Amino acid sequence: MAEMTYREALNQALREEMERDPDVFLMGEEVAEYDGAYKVSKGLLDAFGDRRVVDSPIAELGFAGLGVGAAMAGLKPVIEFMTFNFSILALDQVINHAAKIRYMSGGQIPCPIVFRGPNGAALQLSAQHSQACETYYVHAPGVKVVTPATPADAKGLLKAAIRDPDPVAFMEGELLYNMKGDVPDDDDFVIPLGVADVKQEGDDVTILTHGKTVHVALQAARKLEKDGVSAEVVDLRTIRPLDVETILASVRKTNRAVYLEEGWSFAGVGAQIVSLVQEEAFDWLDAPVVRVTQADVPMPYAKNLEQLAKPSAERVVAACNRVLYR
Amino acid sequence: MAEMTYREALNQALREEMERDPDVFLMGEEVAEYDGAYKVSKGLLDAFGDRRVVDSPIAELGFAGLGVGAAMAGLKPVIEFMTFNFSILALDQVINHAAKIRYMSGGQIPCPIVFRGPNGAALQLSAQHSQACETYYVHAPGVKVVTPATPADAKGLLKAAIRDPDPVAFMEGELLYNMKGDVPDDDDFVIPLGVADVKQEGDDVTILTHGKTVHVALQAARKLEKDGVSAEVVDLRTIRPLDVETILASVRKTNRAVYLEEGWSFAGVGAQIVSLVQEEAFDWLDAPVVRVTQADVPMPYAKNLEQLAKPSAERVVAACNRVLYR
Amino acid sequence: MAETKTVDDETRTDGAGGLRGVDPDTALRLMREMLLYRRFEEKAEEAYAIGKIGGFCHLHIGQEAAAAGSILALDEGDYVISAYREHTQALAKGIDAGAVMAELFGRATGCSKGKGGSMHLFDYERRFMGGHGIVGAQVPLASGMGWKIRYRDEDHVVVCFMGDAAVNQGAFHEALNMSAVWNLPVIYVVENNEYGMGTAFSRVSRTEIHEKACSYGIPTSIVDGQDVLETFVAFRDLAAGVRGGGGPRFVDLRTYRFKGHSMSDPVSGTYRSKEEVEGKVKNADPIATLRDVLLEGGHLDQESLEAMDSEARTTAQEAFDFADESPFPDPSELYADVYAELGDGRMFFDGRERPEGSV
Amino acid sequence: MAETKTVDDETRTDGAGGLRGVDPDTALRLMREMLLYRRFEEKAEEAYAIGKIGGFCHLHIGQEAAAAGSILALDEGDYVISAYREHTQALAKGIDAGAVMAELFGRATGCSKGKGGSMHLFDYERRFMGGHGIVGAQVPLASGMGWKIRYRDEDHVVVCFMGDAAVNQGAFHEALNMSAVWNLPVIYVVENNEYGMGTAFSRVSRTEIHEKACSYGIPTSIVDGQDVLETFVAFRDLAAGVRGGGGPRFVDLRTYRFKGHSMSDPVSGTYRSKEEVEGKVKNADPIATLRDVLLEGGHLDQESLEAMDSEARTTAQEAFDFADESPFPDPSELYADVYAELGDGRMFFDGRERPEGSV
Ligand SMILES: Cc1ncc(C[n+]2csc(CCOP(=O)(O)OP(=O)(O)O)c2C)c(N)n1
Ligand SMILES: Cc1ncc(C[n+]2csc(CCOP(=O)(O)OP(=O)(O)O)c2C)c(N)n1
Ligand SMILES: [Mg+2]
Ligand SMILES: [Mg+2]
Repeated sequence: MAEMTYREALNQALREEMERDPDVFLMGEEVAEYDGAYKVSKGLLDAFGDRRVVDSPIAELGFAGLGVGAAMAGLKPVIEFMTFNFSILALDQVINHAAKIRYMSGGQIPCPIVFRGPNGAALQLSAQHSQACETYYVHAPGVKVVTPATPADAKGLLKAAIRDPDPVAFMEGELLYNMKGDVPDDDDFVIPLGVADVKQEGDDVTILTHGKTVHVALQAARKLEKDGVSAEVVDLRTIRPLDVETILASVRKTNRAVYLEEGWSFAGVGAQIVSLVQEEAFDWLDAPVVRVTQADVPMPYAKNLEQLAKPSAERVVAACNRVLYR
Repeated sequence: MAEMTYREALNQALREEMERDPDVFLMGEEVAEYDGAYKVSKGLLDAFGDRRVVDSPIAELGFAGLGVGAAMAGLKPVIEFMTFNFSILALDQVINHAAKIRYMSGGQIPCPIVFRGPNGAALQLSAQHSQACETYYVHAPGVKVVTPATPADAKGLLKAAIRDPDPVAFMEGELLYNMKGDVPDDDDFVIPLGVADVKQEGDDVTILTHGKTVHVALQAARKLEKDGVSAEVVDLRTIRPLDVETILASVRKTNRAVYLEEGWSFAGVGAQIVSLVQEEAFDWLDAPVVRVTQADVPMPYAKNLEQLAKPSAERVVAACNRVLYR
Repeated sequence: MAETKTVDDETRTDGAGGLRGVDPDTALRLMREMLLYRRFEEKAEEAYAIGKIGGFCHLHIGQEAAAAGSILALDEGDYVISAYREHTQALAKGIDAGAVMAELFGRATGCSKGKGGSMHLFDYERRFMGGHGIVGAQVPLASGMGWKIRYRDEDHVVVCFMGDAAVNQGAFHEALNMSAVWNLPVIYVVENNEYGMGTAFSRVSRTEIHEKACSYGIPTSIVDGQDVLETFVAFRDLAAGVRGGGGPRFVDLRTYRFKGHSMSDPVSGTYRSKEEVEGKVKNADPIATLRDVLLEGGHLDQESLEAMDSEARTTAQEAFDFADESPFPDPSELYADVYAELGDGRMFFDGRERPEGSV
Repeated sequence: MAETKTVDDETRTDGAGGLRGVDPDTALRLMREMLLYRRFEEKAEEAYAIGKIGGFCHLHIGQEAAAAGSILALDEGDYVISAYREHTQALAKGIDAGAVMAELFGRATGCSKGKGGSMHLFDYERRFMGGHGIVGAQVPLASGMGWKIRYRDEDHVVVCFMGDAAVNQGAFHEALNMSAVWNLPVIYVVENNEYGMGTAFSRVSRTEIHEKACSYGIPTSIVDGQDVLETFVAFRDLAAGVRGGGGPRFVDLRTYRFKGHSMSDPVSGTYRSKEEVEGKVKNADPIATLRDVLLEGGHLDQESLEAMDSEARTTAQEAFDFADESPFPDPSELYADVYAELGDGRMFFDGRERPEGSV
């Protein structure tokens, strides 16, 4: 175990996997000479040279597609989006190509590629720079979607994503990069995709969430505890594949659930999980499953409005109280 | 009333609105000299000239963006995507620009634009040409999303969409273009956005759906009737805005519901509606709400596999039986 | 900025009617190939008419020299990637005619197991990388394959075909810029058949195809794509230059589509006149052109020509029969190959039981 | 293909040191404007440091001539649209400094009501059309505004600013092609400050900015964007040509950013040397350059210069004070202006009560 930041954990994962497999390379805007816009790739250019750590032009559709083509030909690209907001420009290459090549080719052509970068809002970046993009990546089958919430998860899941034979969208949290935590220093510390993590056990209500809002959920759980409510926090960790068993087991235990996510509610990840839970655990539910999400508006710039727009621990507490009929 | 095809109804709506408002123009691939890839714009070039009916290069991002810019400057563009599959290339201009301009500008700059074209699968067009794209359009707030199922709805809703002050994604069904039906011939036959339509009344179970699958639902309802089950078919018609009242009223009456849609299930429209229904009508539900959707795979080309992948009346019947515990 | 040359001036050294330095065996092989493509496509047209083929089906009739002349000039290890009008390119790269036809029929024996169809032919082993349906989207993919070659210091090239309409897509520009910057071994080929569906190129561009790589400094050639010998020589030279580390190339390969855009588009009468099409068929049929050269040069006589053609017809018929007798994919294929493996987590979400026997 | 000209040769007719045909009043106005921009940006920098401004903030210091020289050459009815480095362009188009600063502060009195912020300044009345954050995405929007002008047979032009990095985006190419095809009245201006964030343009392109419109046949100019008089004359002429129906224009406007990319990027030391930046600040400051011309030409004396500058400082300070004293948006603004009106159907889906008083 070593204490490090989420950023360092990602950096280590990249470094170790690049050492392990010469076919892994990193490409994106500012990843090389600038060490990454958020410094996730710090030192990698020095360590691996400019064939494997590559500054791209600002051409998301193009370099995402280049990555897909390289993966089809046998390499293992890691494509960094400076943020996932810009990846909307590249979506065709992700959902129409990366996600479908294996299937359309009758299984002949795998596409082992990782698209990674920060996702969701940071602070006051306003409407075009504050989007949680999970929905755009999870809707179409063929891509796996991973959203690590802690330094250890960041490392273990990124290593798994890079080793994975399928395309993976790996969504980080800009506001998590400085977060510290214990990370196993084993070179083969890999967290398999598709395994949720119960971040806190509890009996009265389940807070389901993924990514950055895991910490909001934990905060809410602490507040609830003071009120004598024992909340279980289940971190999905990966959205595709989905650990349905862990989710259902928790809801069948507590009989009440809240889905918390950073993004919008309409056809969000929460909508999917709520539908699934009510379908597969209907008889266990003592209350509807309630969602806490970003307000259904583009992200405003003004500090006070932004705060109102984002999900908060208070709103999670209120939602839990609602499903507990308290 | 006049009997006409869905295609003709759309054509009439375009024609009438272009006559009514000189700021309305139609742009897209093959819309002018070729009369539209699916002949929806037949005769419009002759009627309105090449300033108002415009063949574009194959550059979805570019001409969608051009439309948004023209709308910002005061025109009322109707942008045809040859199919919505290709619109993924243009998504940035839709969700980051059309949908956000009004908000980001503090309400100064409206964006009255319609993006329209066929959505979803036709027959054996395989993975890249068979996608139902609602989710990509409904997730972000700011765009309205409309999915007409009949000739009358096609006309009345397209007229409403063109007159609407906000951006509208208007999703047609390629397989519906030849469908005939009665259409009011009143020039001002406008169906307001946000009003669902109970396409068939029933008491035992509600089939919620939108777009092309309305007809699958009606087929299922007929089959169920033979079994003595009275199914209500609620056609959302518009997904944003959403007629929550009509949906909930039906579910509160039947106490059981199935969501049927053409697209994928994960974070689909159905996921949203199911979440909403269970949240707002929990105490009325006698069974979980079940979804019938496309199989969670890219659309295969082979005829037999394609049939397996698509939702069918049989599967809707089975789902209804399931929620009826029969 | 890169200059543009027409290959004409350089390769037509042995006078009209000669083989332009192409050896007779190769010329005959080009003939044989083009005949196969023509008969294959005619057979596909027939099959479509009787409902054996569904969906879209974009024939290459008239453009056979563009496929034969370019791809036969390549090595086995070279990559080819294309759009949706790619049947003959797949044949040129060595995919069995039966496997291609079976794919058009949507059968399990197809080169994509029946799951891709006409627009999505693949053969990884033969480095035929598809078959893509989004106009322009294969262009960045090609750059990626070029990237892999450069990354591994291999000696291959990538040939990326696209239609003229693709140059108006952003993906084309982003991809060419990157290939220029990184000196990738890719030959970008526009099959310039003058129309994108019903739109004449001159209606959607102020400049010509061969000007479209100018802002990347990529050397550009104009090649007569109805002349298979010129095309062959041009691509042999281009590939050699690229293999030598010369970086990407751009080709305005001038050709013409003898059939409608797809099966529902009439051959003429909407966006191009009957006279225009008939003129092209009469004067610019790549097969007739080569035939005349071969006959006049004494490399082929009428009898062997007929034998060749009948061989092509037989192969096409056999491909049809093979496809027709092949089984549809097993229902278990529906869920196969979405992901490599199912892993621990749940991979599918439609709440439906997967068909019996599926992975 | 269009030819490229440098404006230099044509406009520097009255010799170095002269006003190049710009009348003294205009020259003084340009000076006044640039001083305001500089002082405004310095004030913004200060405000950012003390947390009054949040998020990203991209200063235009060093590039003032690019904004003043171009926009002041336009008519009121002309449209301007830009990327996220647009504070001074907004000022140039006539938005009140207080409204711009208040927007940076996220206050209700901001020109976008505090909801846009630094990257999304808008003023519909003054035809300042934003303020856009996705690199290259404003370029098709500009074409659309040009489309509207042509559609209505108006006599306006659109000036579309972008950074050098934007030319590698597909959106740029798609948009320029359409403008060329339809002869739209748009001047596309690359503020070529040599870097896109930390990436020197020469690392992501084999050719230069002024070559980037070559495949559209759009006439291209190279303009010294540190010389406000040259810029002014160039844009006056370009706008006249476009207004006359001459179709789109492309400008490689050469400039340099004196500050870091945004507030978190150091001025020098990572991707550009201290010497490089200092050399530019010393030799290519657009304000100092014009000052020297004005002083030498006797159009201005030291005293009036100082008065001008102190006026600029006062305006900047007043803008700061205005912003600082302005209220934050009312909570009801959260749900306002997502849609024009709420209509009958339900517009919001987060299951949360809308704040009191919201529409
Ligand atoms: C992005 C995208 N937009 C539109 C289409 C529909 N479409 C298919 S082919 C085609 C015309 C393409 O013409 P061209 O590139 O010249 O190729 P050709 O058919 O002549 O071989 C169009 C518009 C598509 N497949 N992809
Ligand atoms: C599509 C997209 N990709 C990436 C970014 C992140 N980003 C913001 S500014 C910038 C550099 C742009 O440089 P340039 O166009 O030269 O403009 P300058 O900042 O020099 O004015 C980048 C990469 C973005 N905003 N949009
Ligand atoms: Mg063509
Ligand atoms: Mg720059």
